[in-house]
Amino acid sequence: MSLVGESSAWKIAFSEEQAQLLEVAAAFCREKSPIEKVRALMTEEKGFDKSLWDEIASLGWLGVAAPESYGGSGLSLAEAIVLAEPMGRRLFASPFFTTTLAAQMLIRAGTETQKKRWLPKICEGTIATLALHEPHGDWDLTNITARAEEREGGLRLVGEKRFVLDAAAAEMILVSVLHKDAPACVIVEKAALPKAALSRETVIDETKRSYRLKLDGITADCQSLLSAEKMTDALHHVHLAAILLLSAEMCGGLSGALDLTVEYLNTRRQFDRFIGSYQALKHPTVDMLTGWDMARSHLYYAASLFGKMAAADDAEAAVRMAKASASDAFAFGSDRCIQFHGGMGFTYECDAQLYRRRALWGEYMHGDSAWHRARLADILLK
Amino acid sequence: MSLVGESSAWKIAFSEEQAQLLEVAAAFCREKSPIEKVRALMTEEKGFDKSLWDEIASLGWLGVAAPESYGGSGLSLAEAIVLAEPMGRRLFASPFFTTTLAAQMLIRAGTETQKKRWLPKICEGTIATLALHEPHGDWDLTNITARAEEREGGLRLVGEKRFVLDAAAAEMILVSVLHKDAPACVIVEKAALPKAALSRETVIDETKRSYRLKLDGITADCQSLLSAEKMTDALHHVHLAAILLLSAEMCGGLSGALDLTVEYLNTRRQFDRFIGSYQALKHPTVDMLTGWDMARSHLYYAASLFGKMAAADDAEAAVRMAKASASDAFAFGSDRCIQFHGGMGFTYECDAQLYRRRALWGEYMHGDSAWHRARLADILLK
Amino acid sequence: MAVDKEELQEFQKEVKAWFDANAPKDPGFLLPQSFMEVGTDKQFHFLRDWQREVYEAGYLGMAWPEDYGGGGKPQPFQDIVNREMAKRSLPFMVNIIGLSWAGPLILNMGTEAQKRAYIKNILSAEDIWCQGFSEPDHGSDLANAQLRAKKTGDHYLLNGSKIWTTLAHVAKYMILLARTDSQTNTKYEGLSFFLAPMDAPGIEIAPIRKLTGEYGFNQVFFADSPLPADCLMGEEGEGWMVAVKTLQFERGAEGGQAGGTSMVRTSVGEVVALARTVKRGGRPAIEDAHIRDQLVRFLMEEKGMRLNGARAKIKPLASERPGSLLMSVKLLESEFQRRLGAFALSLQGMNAAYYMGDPEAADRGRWQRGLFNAFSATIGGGTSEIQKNIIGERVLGLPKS
Amino acid sequence: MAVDKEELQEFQKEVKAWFDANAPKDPGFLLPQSFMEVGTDKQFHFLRDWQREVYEAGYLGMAWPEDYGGGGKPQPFQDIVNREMAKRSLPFMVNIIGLSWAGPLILNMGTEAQKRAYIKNILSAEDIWCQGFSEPDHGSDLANAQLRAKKTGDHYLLNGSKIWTTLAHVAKYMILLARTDSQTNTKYEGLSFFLAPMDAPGIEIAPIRKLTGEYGFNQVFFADSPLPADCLMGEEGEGWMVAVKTLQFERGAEGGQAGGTSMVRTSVGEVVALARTVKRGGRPAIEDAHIRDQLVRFLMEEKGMRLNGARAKIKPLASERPGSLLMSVKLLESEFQRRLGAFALSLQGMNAAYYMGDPEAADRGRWQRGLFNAFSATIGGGTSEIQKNIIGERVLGLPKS
Repeated sequence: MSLVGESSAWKIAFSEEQAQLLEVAAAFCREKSPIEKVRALMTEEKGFDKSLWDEIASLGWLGVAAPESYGGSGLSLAEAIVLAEPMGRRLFASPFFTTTLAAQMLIRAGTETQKKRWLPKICEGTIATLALHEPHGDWDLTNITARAEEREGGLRLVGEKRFVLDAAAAEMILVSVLHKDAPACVIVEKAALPKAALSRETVIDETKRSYRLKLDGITADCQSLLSAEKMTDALHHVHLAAILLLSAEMCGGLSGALDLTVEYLNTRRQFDRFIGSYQALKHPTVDMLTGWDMARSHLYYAASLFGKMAAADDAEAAVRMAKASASDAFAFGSDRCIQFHGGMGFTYECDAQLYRRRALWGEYMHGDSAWHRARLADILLK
Repeated sequence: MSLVGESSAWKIAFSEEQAQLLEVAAAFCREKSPIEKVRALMTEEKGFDKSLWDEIASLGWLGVAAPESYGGSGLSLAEAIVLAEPMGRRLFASPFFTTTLAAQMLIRAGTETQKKRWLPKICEGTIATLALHEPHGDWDLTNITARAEEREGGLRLVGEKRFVLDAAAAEMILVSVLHKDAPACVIVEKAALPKAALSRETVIDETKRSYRLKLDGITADCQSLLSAEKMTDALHHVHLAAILLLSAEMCGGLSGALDLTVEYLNTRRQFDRFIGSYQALKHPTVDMLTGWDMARSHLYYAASLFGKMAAADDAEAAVRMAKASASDAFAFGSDRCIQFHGGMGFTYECDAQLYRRRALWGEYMHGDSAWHRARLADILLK
Repeated sequence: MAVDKEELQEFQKEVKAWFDANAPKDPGFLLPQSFMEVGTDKQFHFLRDWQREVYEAGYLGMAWPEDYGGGGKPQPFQDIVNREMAKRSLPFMVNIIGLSWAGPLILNMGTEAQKRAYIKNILSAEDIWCQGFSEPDHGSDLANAQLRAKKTGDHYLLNGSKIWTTLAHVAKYMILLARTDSQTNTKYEGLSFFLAPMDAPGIEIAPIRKLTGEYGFNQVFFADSPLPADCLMGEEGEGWMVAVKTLQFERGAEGGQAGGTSMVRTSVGEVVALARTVKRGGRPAIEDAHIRDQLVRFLMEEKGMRLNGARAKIKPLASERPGSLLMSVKLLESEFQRRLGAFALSLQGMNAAYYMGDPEAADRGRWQRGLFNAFSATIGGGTSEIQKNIIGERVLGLPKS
Repeated sequence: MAVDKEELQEFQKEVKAWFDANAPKDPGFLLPQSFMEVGTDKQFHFLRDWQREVYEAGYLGMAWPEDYGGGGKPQPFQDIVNREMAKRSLPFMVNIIGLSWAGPLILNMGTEAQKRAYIKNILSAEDIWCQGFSEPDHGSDLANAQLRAKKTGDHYLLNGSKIWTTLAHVAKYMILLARTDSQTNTKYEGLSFFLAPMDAPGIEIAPIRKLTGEYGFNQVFFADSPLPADCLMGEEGEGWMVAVKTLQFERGAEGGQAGGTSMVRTSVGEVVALARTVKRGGRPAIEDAHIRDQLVRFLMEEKGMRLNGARAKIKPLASERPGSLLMSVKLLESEFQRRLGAFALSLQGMNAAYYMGDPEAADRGRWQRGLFNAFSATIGGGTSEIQKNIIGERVLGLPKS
């Protein structure tokens, strides 16, 4: 019998541009980010390859979701997704995630001057990041305790930020603070950072570069504040954009973990049989596959809604579903990838752990699946 | 390495008497309740074999948990458990569950006169039952809306009861009501039931005989009220006793479903192999086994605590754990039992459905596992 | 054939209006949810009438050739009808084996005479079709069919038995896989495929009682039953290829179906509605945080399956691990329905213990029945376990188990 | 030997008092949770000192013969010590391979000379023992050992490699399974069992880095390494029987261990405590209904496993499906720990993304480490998948896969 959803009212929009970008990005990441390279970068302080970053910039990838008037391609975040997915699959290390998100924040809430100053630079490869998280660990980005106090005609920042990605390499950091008791965002340039303001964090995903940022002692002028009235909307937008990008990275990562698992199941023999012939391994691997399929369908649906109407409940629901779906599927898949590698899986040398760590990272940044489901319940079960 | 719990501070008490009773009951049920007999009784209105019931009575099984002074053996409900488990395994149909529970209610809250009148009879085979459930379906037995109103020196009952088991065969029914706004319990004798007060319910487990009871029109004298001040404690006791008995019945049932599954896996061939050699069937069958083991350990632990100190939190927690554990394990096991029988499993003729129905019955009587876990959270995570 | 977009939109309006006006009312008894559940005469007659009505309105077989009773229109018209029907949870098309499996097969490889003889009555539900594939001793192993068809003159003599034969008790024809040669190298050879009249002598139909207590499946016995040789479909001995083709239609891997659905799927929306009305512990079930979490999981899963279907149509997003999205439809959907059914029952608390026939059973007991009937999909048409083998081997390239 | 109940109670008091007074303080660094995790020198020295202290207090090997350094007391005394140690989540005994596997084996079938040579230093942790069973190409298939031991004069010459060798980097001896004859009918024949000194020439130890980034396992290479012939345990060619016996001790299926545990299990109580301190969305995690439900599930499971152990001792309640309770211990416990670890991490929300070494990681990152290290138990000593085969075949009598 046919169970295929003839009834589906949902459509996934996917353009020619996206298809081409996806193909290019897949090839780029496969070639430029082999696993040996990933491992080599892990041990380096900087954690990414500057020449590849320049290549990415020259390919225009940092501006896909920026308006043409600021040097971008005028496409949407849906196009950034087709780049993030292959990056995730090859564990490609770069400040793409943070720089793209910072640009989104500027586009949403930057003043005209700020946009003119920063966006074209970012499109050309200037690294930017965001400092949105705090010691309390709440995923709600509007739960802000850091402050910007007005002193001597300028701003004095107080507080501490966590999980500031790629901060050491960034030319500027967008820092969320309370200003006049309302959420605000300050542009802090690299030169304004006191020594020791940044300290590297030890995080579970060794391909990531994460820092804590002590704000005390940092000053900025009032022109570095982003537009106050747009802040709530912008924080919500950046939250959803981050979720969408993480979902893409995780879908890609799961695909990589699946490849690794299948390859091992097809080469390793035990008790005179390829271990892939054992249903105890084969069937959960099929579950990995169907989990990947489902997460990927959610992802591209969310991407196609996101471009159009990011504020609406529908888009928010789709994006949260994509995150919850990808993180559960990737958690399961990367866990089984270790288990099915047997003793090898227990070693640092085996790549399974790289995917497991990436899955944990993606799960715990910007809300895990239970947290998103609780938000979804509020939207869907009103 | 040794992972076995040398550290276990928990002990399971199990007496010689229990061991002997268990052996006798296992043999009795195996011989007297073969599956053909179970099926034959399902189609009969009465639903059980009176001569076997008399045999049970003469074996003293109806009085194991009743004091010797009222004709019982002076043992505890822990001894009734070793009877209920084999009954569950063979789907043995009888009013054992209700009659045992009714006796527990009388022992806890009956007046001396009531106990003297009814307990010896029950030990000798008089069938008794309880009417505790109401149309609202709440598992909390103190949520009572039926009423006993005082009229002309007597009581007039108002309301409706549901899931009154074996009511048609019972000589008396213990009906929970509100009396003077407090929980109370009235003994209603068979003769006092108006015609059409009882109507048979169609329930998912076809081996059970369940009735709705219209109270309107039933009268009783004031001496038929059980002791008011003991009522809250007695309802709680009966609730836990019911849970414990159901857990035993379900552990037994799961054992039966496991037997059936293993037998099929060892005889049925597909693609030239015994289907039990496929890990897709073998491994979940092992999960059935470990689920059974775990539920059974909870059961006998709960039984050994129950006898001693039924009011304490520890005993309550143990009993609720036994129910939650048994119903989840039996739900899983009986579901897989159907699935693994393939096309055969889909037929009425295959016994797998009998166990699935029994599992559903046990799950939804006196609280499902999620409900018990919520209660356990209140006890354990204070 | 080019299709005018405006014409399609106009047509969609017309279709909506027709179904708004003609959707069947509650018949006063529990209708089956799938073609495998048609157990009583009144259910059957109700459903047959409904199919005939839809056909006569011109909404079935719209893309089939006019010559044989079809509508001769482009497929998008039928797609619109199908979508509107599915949206409304209308009763399914009872002759779905004819509409979706036998019909497309006959149109695809039947003779002119066969097309003229069978197609129109498939659409009108005048002739109900059933399928004789499974046999008692090897339910999952179709190619191992042992029912013998022995050529004698211009007839084949049939001996053996088929099982799980949905609708056989009301069917006029059966698509039948039988063994014409048992001396072959592999089990795939020596099979032949027939369009068999069910009124042939020596055919006996024994209804099989389902675990729900109802009927709907049958075992069919053949004792020296003669079939005219022109009932053969394709060449003698090449029945396996025809069967595989039929399975393609059955699984939706190949198009050409007349339209309509084979089942009314339970949607999570219905379960959400149930959760709003039933109470657990005195409070509406939907207020329970744990239940809300589970409802969201089901909503995500349901949406994910629909989106899988949408993604399957976008080549650049379906080219990796090809086949995966289509091959997993049956596995995912059937297991989803099984779990959803169990969950829906759990919402009802104590009253979940009622059964069909009791006035207190929620929705006439459809949830209890649904829980049991869900196994027809996780077992029938290749068990979930076998589906996983197939996907693991064909999509992921894992070795045979 | 009859044991006086009062004496035991008196002894228990004394033991409690001793451990109250002597339990090691927080060393200021993260201790390993099992003997498979000993990665640094400071961890090793801390643990070795602790074992020596317990031994010198008379609380280890209490039931082993006095002649070889044991306490010569009845087993119940040691049981009391074990219980008190487990209750307190004290550090485990680092020489557990000696205490629980090699030691009992030597006492059971060793020569008088072997007993005199090895037992006391096992107890005092003077001589650390390791085990050479697994080999690189067949981790799950122990009997397929290919490491060659060739008799030459009064020596055996060893060539080959062992892997996953816990503690090899600090061990003085290895219990070793090697092949003395490769021309046998079955793989079970031709194996021999040795008590091998790790300082023999030609032995090289390569540490294996674990997925946590730490060390603790090794690969051990043998290149023409000579072993004196009296290192042989049992008869030449009958090593498989000795290995099976060792596995009995390892799996606790046979008693005689010196005491102490091999790991500090994470208890659900610790996770409940964590749930009280960490917040999700601004509220203590323990207030979340969904988290409460999961905590109760874990508490039930933990209790169930302990109760399985209690029930296993009651014959009438363990005679059906015999072996089931004992054979499933490793499977249940290891999978439980794996799931519990993942759940504990999830309670920490965003901060779960920190790792060992970061000052913000809860409890120095023990939860992150625990999540990864849990695989040593679901993989090592026979994967969970293999455990299920074994249980299915031996307990349920299902056919081989």
